[in-house]
Parts: sequence; C-alpha cells; structure tokens
Amino acid sequence: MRTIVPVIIAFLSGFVMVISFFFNPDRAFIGRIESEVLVWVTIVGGFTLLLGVVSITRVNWHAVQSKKEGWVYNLLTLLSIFVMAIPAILPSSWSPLLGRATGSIYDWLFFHVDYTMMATMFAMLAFYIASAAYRAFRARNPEATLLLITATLVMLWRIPMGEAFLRLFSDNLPWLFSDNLPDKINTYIMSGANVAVQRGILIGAALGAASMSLRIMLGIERTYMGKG
Amino acid sequence: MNFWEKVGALDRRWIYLLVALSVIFPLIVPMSFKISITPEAQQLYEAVDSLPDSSVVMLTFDYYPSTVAETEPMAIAALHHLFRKNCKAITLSTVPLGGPSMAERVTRTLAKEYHKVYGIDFVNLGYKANYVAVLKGMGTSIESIYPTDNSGTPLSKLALMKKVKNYNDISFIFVVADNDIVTYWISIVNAQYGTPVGAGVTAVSAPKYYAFISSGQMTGLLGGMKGAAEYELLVRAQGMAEKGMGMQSVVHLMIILMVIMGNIAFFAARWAQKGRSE
Amino acid sequence: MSSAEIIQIWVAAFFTLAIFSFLYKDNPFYRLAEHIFAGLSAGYYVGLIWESVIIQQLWDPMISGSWWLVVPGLLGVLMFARLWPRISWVSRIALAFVMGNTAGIFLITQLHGIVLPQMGATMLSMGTNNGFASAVLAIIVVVGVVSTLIYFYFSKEHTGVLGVTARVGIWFIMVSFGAHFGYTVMARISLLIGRVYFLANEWLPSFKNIF
Amino acid sequence: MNGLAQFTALNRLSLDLTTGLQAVYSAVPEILKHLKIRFLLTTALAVVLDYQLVDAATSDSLFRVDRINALVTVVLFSIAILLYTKWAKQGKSLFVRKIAGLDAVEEAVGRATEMGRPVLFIPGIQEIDEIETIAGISILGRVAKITAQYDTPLVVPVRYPMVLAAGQEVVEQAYVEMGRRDSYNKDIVRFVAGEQFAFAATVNGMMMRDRPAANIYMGAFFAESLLLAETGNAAGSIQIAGTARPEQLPFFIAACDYTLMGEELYAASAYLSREPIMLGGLKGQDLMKVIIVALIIIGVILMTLGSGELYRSLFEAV
Repeated sequence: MRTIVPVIIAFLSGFVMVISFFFNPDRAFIGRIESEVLVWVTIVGGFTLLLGVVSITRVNWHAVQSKKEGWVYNLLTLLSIFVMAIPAILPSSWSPLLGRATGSIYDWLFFHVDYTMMATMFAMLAFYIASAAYRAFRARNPEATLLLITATLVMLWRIPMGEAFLRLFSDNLPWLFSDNLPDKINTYIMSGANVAVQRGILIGAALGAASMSLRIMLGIERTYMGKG
Repeated sequence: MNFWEKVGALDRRWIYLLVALSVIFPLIVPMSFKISITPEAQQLYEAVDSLPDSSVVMLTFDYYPSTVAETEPMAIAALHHLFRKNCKAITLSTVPLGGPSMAERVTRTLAKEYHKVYGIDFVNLGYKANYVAVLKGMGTSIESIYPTDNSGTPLSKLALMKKVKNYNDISFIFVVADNDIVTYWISIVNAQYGTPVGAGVTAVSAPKYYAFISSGQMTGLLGGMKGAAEYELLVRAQGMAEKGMGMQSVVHLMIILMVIMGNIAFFAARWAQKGRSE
Repeated sequence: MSSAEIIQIWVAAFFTLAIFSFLYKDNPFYRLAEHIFAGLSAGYYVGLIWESVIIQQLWDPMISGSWWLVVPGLLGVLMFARLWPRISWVSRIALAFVMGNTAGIFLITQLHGIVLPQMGATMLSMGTNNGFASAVLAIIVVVGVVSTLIYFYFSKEHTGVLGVTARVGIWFIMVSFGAHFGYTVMARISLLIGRVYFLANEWLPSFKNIF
Repeated sequence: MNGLAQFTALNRLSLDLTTGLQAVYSAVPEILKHLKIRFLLTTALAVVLDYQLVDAATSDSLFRVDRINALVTVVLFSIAILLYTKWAKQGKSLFVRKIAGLDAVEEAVGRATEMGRPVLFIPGIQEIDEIETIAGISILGRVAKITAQYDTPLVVPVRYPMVLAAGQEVVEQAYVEMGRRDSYNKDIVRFVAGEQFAFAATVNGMMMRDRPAANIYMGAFFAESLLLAETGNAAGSIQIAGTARPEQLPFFIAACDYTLMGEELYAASAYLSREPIMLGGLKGQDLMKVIIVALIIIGVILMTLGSGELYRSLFEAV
C-alpha cells in the first residue's frame, strides 16, 4: 500500500498532462482537469521549500543544544531565520516595517545583506579561474590543446581590445582570413561547431530526461520516494 | 622541483593579487571601447522594437542575486526599451530566492522615471512555486496560477490584466535568466503556444542557446556582460555593463597571458626534466 | 548621502569583505557571514511562501468560495512527514503528485519541444544554391550533430566507420567546449567587476561623509 | 466522437502498435531489429503524412491532429524504453561498450598501488537523489574493488549524510566481495563539510597533506571543481573526472588527465552495475539515436535534392 498508492497518483498526475496535450483544452473536458491539477501542483510545490527551512532549523537547533564545536555560528543562523521570517509574516497593515513590500525589514535585510553576500560569493570565482588558468590548464593532450586554442580565440573575440587585435589579422592578410575574422568566429565557431555539438548534447539530454520522466510516471523509478 | 616547476606552481594568492590589481586598474584609468553588436543581440532588439504600440510583453526575472552583475543590466535595459516604446510590461519570476523582490525594485524605480502607472502600464505577478506547472498553467489561464499580483491585489482589479488571459494575448516573452528555465520557456511555451521568446542569459549558459537561435525557436540572445552592454548601446541607456567592459578587457588579457605562461612553464619543466634524464 | 544610506552601504561592504576574506584563508568573519546568509535565505523562503502560496493561493480563495483547495493544502502539509523517518512514507503521496505531474509535462516537452524541432533544424540543404558559405556551414552543422550523437552512442564498439565518426565527434566537442570555456571566463569576471564596482563607487565615496 | 470514444480509439491504436511491434521484436536478432524498426517507422510516417495534410482549420476539432508527430514520437520512444527495460530485467545480454574512461580509472588506481600512495575519490557534491551522484557511487564501487584487491589506501570525502551512508555501503560490499573484509574500515568514506566552499577548502588540505597518487571526481560538480582540480594538479596527482554538467566539463578537460563527458558517466555506471532500469533506459535512448541520425540524414539528402520541405515539416513543433 505504501508504494502502490503513490505510484498510481504519480501516473494519473502525469497521464493527465500527456493526454491533454493531444486534445484542444477548451473543447475537451480534460483541459479543465489539467488546469486545476496544475494549480494544485504549484500549491503543493510551495511547501517543499518550507520543508528545507524546517530541516535547516532542526539541524541548527540540535547543534546549539548539543553545544557542538562552533555552536555560536549555528545560533546566528537560527536568529537570522527568525529575524527575517517573523516580520514578513505579520500583516503590513500594522506597520510598514512588516510584510514583504519595499521598506520592510524583510526587504531591507534581503537587499543589503543576503543579496550582497550571494553576489560576492560567486565573485570569488574570478580569482579561482585566474589561478586555475595559470596553474592547471595545460595542453596536456591533443584534445585539451584544441580546447585551449579555441578558448583563447573566443576570449579575444569577446572583448573589444581582442576584436581589434583579431581584425588586424584579417585586414592585413585578407587572402588568409578573408574579410572580417571576428565575424568568422561568430559564424563558424559559435553558430557552426558550437551549435552542432550543443544540439547533439541537447538531443541526448532530452532523451535522458524523457526516459527518466517515463520511468517516474510508470512507477519504475521510485528512488525519489526514499526508502522504507 | 626544477626552476620551471616552481614557476608553474606559484602560490595562488599571488595570482589573486594580480587579478585584484587588474580589476582596480581600469577604475583609476577609465577606458572606453567600441562594443560591436552581435547579430543575435540585434535580432532581439529588432524583435522588441518592431512591436506595435501598447502591445503586452512578459519580462521575466529568472535570475538569482549571485549573477546580478550580468543579468540585472539586461533586465533594466529591456525595461527601458519597453517603457520607451509604450509597451505594457508583465513581470514575474520563477526564482524563489529574491526573484520577486528584484522584479519589484527594478520595475518600481524605472516606472517613476517614465511616469508609468502600476496596474495599467505594468504589473508584477511575483513568484509561484514549481516553474514547470507555472509555465504550462499560464497557457490556459494566467489568473488560475496567479490569483493576485506580487503584493496581493486580485488580478480582476488590475486594468492591464483584464485584457490578458493567457499567452495568446502576449506578443513577446523577454526572459532574463541564469538557469535552465530558458529551455523550458522554449520547449513548453514557445513550442506549444507559439509566443516568440527572446533571452538575456549569463555568459556561462549562452553557448547552449545558440542551438535554439539557429533552429528559430528563440528570437534573439544576449550573452553575459557583453550582451548587456550591447543591448544598453542599442537602447541608448547608459548602464552598468558598458562601464564594466573596460575591466573585462584587462582581466581577460591577463587570463590569456596566464594560460600561455602556465603552459610555457609546463613544457619548459617537462623539457628540463627530459634534458636531465637523458 | 543620508545616514540611512551610509548604514546600508557599510553593512553591505562589511559582508562583501567578510566573504572575500575567504580568499586569504577560512576565518571567523567568513563563517559568521556564511551562517547569517544561510539563515536569511531560509527566512526569505518563509516570508515568500507564506504570502504567495498560503495567503494568495489558499487562504483568500478558500474564504471566498473555492473550499476544495483544502485538498492541495492538506497534501502540502503531508509533505512535512518527510522529516520524521517513521512516518516519512505519508509524504510520498504529495511528492508523487508533484513529481508525476512534472514527469508528464517533461515526457511531452522534451520530445515535442526539443528533439523534434532540433532534428528538423539540422535538415539543411548542402547545395550551394544560396551561397558557398551557407553550404559550408550546413556541412559543419550536419557532420557535427551526427558525429556528436555517434560519440554518445554506447551500443556498439567505436571501431570502423563508427570509430572515425566518434573521433570527428570529439574534435567538434573540443571546439564547442573551448568556446564554452571562453564564455565562462567572462561570466566569472563580470561577477567580480560587479562587486569591485560597488566597493569603489559607493563604499569609498561614503568615507567623505563620515570623516 | 465524444472524449471517451476518442480516448478508447487512441488506447486501441497504441495497443495494436505495441502487440505488432512485440511480434516483430521476438522473431529478429538485435542488429536486424534496428533495420526492422526503420522499416516500421517509414510505414508509421506514411500514416502521419495523410494526417499532417489534414487542414489545420480543423484545429477546433477535439483531437489536435497537427500534433500527430509528437504522438508517434512519444509512443515509439516509450515502446523502445519499456521493451529494453523489460529485457534488461529478464537478464537478456544487452551489449554496452566499455567506456574508455574506466580504463583510465583502473590505470590510475594501479599506478597509485605501485607508488603506495592513496587514491582520493569524490562522488560529486550533490545529494543522493541526483542521478550523477548515484552514477558516481556505482563507479566508487568499482574503484573500491581494485583498492581492496591491492590494499591501496582509499579516501572518500563526502558532503551529505545520505551520500555517506550509500558510499560506506558500496565500499564495504566491495571489500567483502574481494575477501578483504579485515582491511575495510568505516572512515574510508568520511563526512567532511556541508558548505560548498568549506568542503573544497578541507579537501584541498587533505590533498596537499596526503598527496594522493590519483584523484577521481565522479558526479555533480559546480564552481568549486576548479579549486579541487587545481590543487590536485599542484599536488602532482593523476586526475580523472566525470560529470554531466556542461559548464564544468571544459575546466575538467583542461585540468585533468581524462574526463568522462555527460552521458558517458551514466553509461559507465550502467556498464559497471548492469542495473536493469539504467541499462534499459540507455539502450532505449541508443535506439532512438540511431533512428534520429537516420531521419536527419534522410532529411539532409531530401533537402539537398530540393524536395525536402514536406518531409521536414513533419518535425515542426506546433
């Protein structure tokens, strides 16, 4: 019973979408079912986000209670959750500081703390890429050599200074590089080889995703349900 | 470790310092460069520019705060273009962490500049969970998925939303995104409802969407900060991206030099090794 | 610059530098910022889901008549059973409902929205009727797509013709990944530029107002 | 024809197709099957041709006739996947070629054994429900068998408790299978840190201290992949990576000695584990790739001859 009922629900919920695709939504009754099911899915989907919040709260609460090493940091996380969540839930009619609109604590904390940190966290990658460029990217085999040569060409093409440098080649040696070398990079590398490979990978990935979806719908693939 | 191996394994913090300097340098010595417009950026600009007066365009804020340096200038330049062309803008976000708040801030600040009225010229629908169901659901009725806008006003009370039932009433979808949602806007919305989709994406994901440009499923593509700078130039809205291109050039040249020097050290070390072992 | 603005900029600058400090080495400032970030993001979800799902999609519609929405509401609450292993199987119904629906949509859209149109777009004429350049481009795209698909074909050994096609495939893949590498470098740099721009053009000028 | 009648008609159509195909499948050896399938497909296309010509004006009809191409694709795809999964479950011998990357992994572990230095294996940094992590864990099983056999030290840092449990299960099973239960200890697979960059920093520390001879990264990786590959390079280890994330592949290719790309990661784990569901999926998708390549080549030939427009319109998404 613990797996049959969910499998049937997964199949029905998916089958409605597959069938309604082949019917005119306004003419067939299936269209009305599909639209209602989609609304329900957006509602249930919202709760999965709250699931993550509850598990973070629980993990940090245990860490604080058991005074694990560095539990002060966990306490900080707990405080941050409530400082952000509580004012947002209270009705904004009581005071402009509540709710989610501009000028609320929620909005202020998001833009000036959360937003800043997230933008900075990924900014560090520029440093990592530079050091990896020097210390790790080696033309160690023919494939990596071709990759690095194309990468250098595309990097040059992507910046104004580099483009001017490339145009030097095509202006002075037109018989070798024909007229506009930078345009050639866009046409033959980006819209030629790149499109071909991205398309091949897209088709492969789409077949993989469709295969996984078919197995989930028919209950063959159930790992997402977890053990027990 | 012979000399070249040591050069090749320089402590990474020296390189971090070099990166910091090469970013700060253009700040002190401001540089400006002529930015060339790629055909894909031109295609997106013309697709929006050719829309008739007061046609309805859906502008999506599908990016996380982590990539605002690339994506936000695109959303701002797009909104400049829409407000200037007197198009109606419906904004929404499929990103739960910050999406609706960023959409709210960008639209409200720009609306003041163009004296646009909320509910008539633009509406922010905000976020609803499970983007696949959201994209598919809006095909039949936007109101079924979004009973109210981001601040809770029922759609029936907003003049703009009264004449927009689903994708058939939307002339163009301008997706600004840093994740795979672009593929779903194309494979669900464009493939099944025919609404033209154009996108501004982060540079890391741009190469993939060339496949949709060349198959005609996507009308126009902006790639990374350079794409944002191109659209700012086309719309003549002086923005953040254009200023950033100076720094971009210096750091790029430095990285190219890094790759070349790193490989020189690599081959020299191997050559020295071979010399010693013969 | 009003005092509120100065506080805003200094708070943002503090956290920017706290994250950057990780570049030197892991330190208490970084861990402090990291843990606050995790908490604020979780808190953001609570505020967002409370208003956009529970109030706007459930409470308001239900009190104005569509009472049947109590069913998805209950299904959503069932999702929390996942947190207690003993009764986690109860959450499967809600999970199956959502995953099944997404699977149904993907089964159609991945084939109808991606495989078919991408196949159609690869059927290019190799004739030179509209120009030599378009014929060359068509050959590159067709050979590239076929050789990439063959490279990721696992049901036969890559020998003979299949082996040659796979070899060609790997060269195309390397060119495409090279282009991808070039684009990604710009992506990472832009993010850094965004932050340095904030520090230089907003934080530094604010010193004038204080000192 | 009301909705119900339409539905049963559709049902009967798909049943006939399945039984018809089944009869064909059982009588023909595997290579011929591909040819047979192509013959069957051209007949199916003939059916489609007259449907496609039906004027789209009938679009207010109940049934979206203009989407028949999608119906044929979905039905054909489902049959291919389900039949191969059924055979895989029946234990039929389904051939999957050995992925070159696996030889590179075995070579690297062999070299580590010679030098008596540890092997470091990271099954990606995502949760257990990610397909890439599952693939990474099955490749870990293979590596653990070799390290068990030659008693080479193995270190597996992980980021999530569930991945820790799955990793320990697979490694222990490998050591038991090779009859080396005594040399298995629980902290071969160890939980290192939760946060992405803290995980990378800790693993970098381990790399510089233990100086493993081989680093193997198999699974889902993000921006921190650069940090790992770079430190491994500085520590002088052979590095082999495998991930399906396109944005990380260029870096792994440039920084590692060998890289499994995208679907190769899944094929490698299907090859190793022979797990029926994965194998069935892989073989079904392979068959579709054969059909897709054939249809594309037919299309290119027709287009070059100038009479391909009608054929090509069959592939439009409407």
